[in-house]
Amino acid sequence: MSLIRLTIPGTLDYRDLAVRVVAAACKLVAHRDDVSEDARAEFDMHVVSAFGEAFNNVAIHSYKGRAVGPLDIEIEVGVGEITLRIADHGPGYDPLDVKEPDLDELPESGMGLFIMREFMDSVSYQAGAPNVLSMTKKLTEKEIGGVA
Amino acid sequence: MSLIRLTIPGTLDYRDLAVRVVAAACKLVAHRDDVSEDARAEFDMHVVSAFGEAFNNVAIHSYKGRAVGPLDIEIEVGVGEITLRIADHGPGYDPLDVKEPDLDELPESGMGLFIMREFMDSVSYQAGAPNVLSMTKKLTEKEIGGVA
Amino acid sequence: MNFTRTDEGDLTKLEISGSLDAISTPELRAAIDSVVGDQRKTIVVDCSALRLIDSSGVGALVSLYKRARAHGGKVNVTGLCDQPLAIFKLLRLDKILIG
Amino acid sequence: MNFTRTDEGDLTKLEISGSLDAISTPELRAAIDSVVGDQRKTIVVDCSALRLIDSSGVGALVSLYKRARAHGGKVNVTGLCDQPLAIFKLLRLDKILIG
Ligand SMILES: Nc1ncnc2c1ncn2[C@@H]1O[C@H](COP(=O)(O)OP(=O)(O)O)[C@@H](O)[C@H]1O
Ligand SMILES: Nc1ncnc2c1ncn2[C@@H]1O[C@H](COP(=O)(O)OP(=O)(O)O)[C@@H](O)[C@H]1O
Repeated sequence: MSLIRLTIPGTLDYRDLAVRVVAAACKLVAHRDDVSEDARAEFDMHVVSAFGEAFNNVAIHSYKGRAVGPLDIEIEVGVGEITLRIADHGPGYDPLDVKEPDLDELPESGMGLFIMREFMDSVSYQAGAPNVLSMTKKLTEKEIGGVA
Repeated sequence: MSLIRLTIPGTLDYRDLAVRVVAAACKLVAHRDDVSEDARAEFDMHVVSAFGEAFNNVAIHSYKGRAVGPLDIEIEVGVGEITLRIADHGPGYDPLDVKEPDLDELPESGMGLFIMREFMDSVSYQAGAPNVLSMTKKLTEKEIGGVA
Repeated sequence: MNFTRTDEGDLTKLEISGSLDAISTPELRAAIDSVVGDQRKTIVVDCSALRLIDSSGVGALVSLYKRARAHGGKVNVTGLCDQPLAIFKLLRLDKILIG
Repeated sequence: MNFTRTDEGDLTKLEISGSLDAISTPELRAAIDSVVGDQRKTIVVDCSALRLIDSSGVGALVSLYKRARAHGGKVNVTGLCDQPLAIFKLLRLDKILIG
């Protein structure tokens, strides 16, 4: 397993750079013979989407109304698996306080955590100094079209 | 000025990821009205080229015949200026021992340092633990076509 | 992200390309406000060149849909593929916004 | 990096696309070895889709040039633009390899 660490200012200006790193890291997740190109493409798409939402939350919520702090990203590139840890130095929050979006009501916000949870295998958040959001996803063939 | 830090294993597998970070960092160098699109494109091209050579040297020379160590990249994104610091934990070397390539002889190697020095405004190397290669370049209009 | 707006009779076409995310969505919001302000009747959002979208981009398109509908306008999102299509399906917007 | 080799009579065309760098050059080296081994007389290296090159990629092309010339072959690099062209000019290879 290999480790990638990226530290950037926690502002949206650095979103594109960070997303590119995550996309490149996905490509480094070791191939397995039994995984199709479609499954890989879906894996990349899900990880990049989830990461984008996590990045937004740090830039928009963690450092809202205070000095912008750093955003630390740790990526574990494993065999058929990726883990992202996103750390910020904001006040932290309790994700359990956040209501699931009611999709029938066509919400215009509050979909970020939902996207992360749906697209990754596991998402956890540990408030502290720093706050750390961890997300993991396995690259498996069942990804295709969401068929289990 | 803003700081980007990236740590990756010092192997060629991570070259593409690192080059993408540097290319994205170039885009973050603040615009100035008096700098044309052409000058920006040439700036990006020079910085990315020089960085690629620096990366190669760590992956190929610093960790040759020993366990692969980390490669630490620090990028200072300034106003009209970028600074790259590339640190490795290899044995180090003395760049003064390296002869300039004789281009008339059509060399097949030994062009890396030459490219870095030609494309950046300044390049320096400090052997130590870690060894640090520093390179700086200003984004100025005179870049166009190399006319001073 | 880039977008172009083209008006032809009752029809307004909004073509969006690139990445519609937290950093680029504010630019599109202004265009959406003016489409809504103009009370356009038929709005087609062409996303065939849209590469990536995030929840803030989705929010802007849902806002367009709701506000246009409030004065009798129709919004139709076309050309979605890859990541943007996956996001629309996940949020069950494909049935509502894709005509 | 991707490449294709096409032979037509005395002419061998090598089309290279993407990034020719320390990680991809070894793949091209094998193709270069076989072009040289086949003693091809006229070799055109089409770089119009080459986006980036580094000194290791340049080294491979110079090696092709020297070895082909050693048995009377000619090498012509065409279509260079942007970064690869800048590197060729810096290393003064434009005058030698661009025919
Ligand atoms: N990093 C964070 N710091 C503080 N609060 C957060 C953070 N991330 C999320 N939240 C809270 O959780 C809510 C839901 O987040 P999310 O599902 O991503 O949607 P949105 O950001 O659109 O509201 C946010 O509105 C915010 O109140
Ligand atoms: N990081 C490094 N560690 C040890 N030696 C190095 C390093 N970088 C460069 N060198 C030495 O300097 C020489 C010239 O490097 P360079 O100009 O980049 O061309 P090349 O790598 O093709 O030889 C190398 O051959 C090597 O001997």
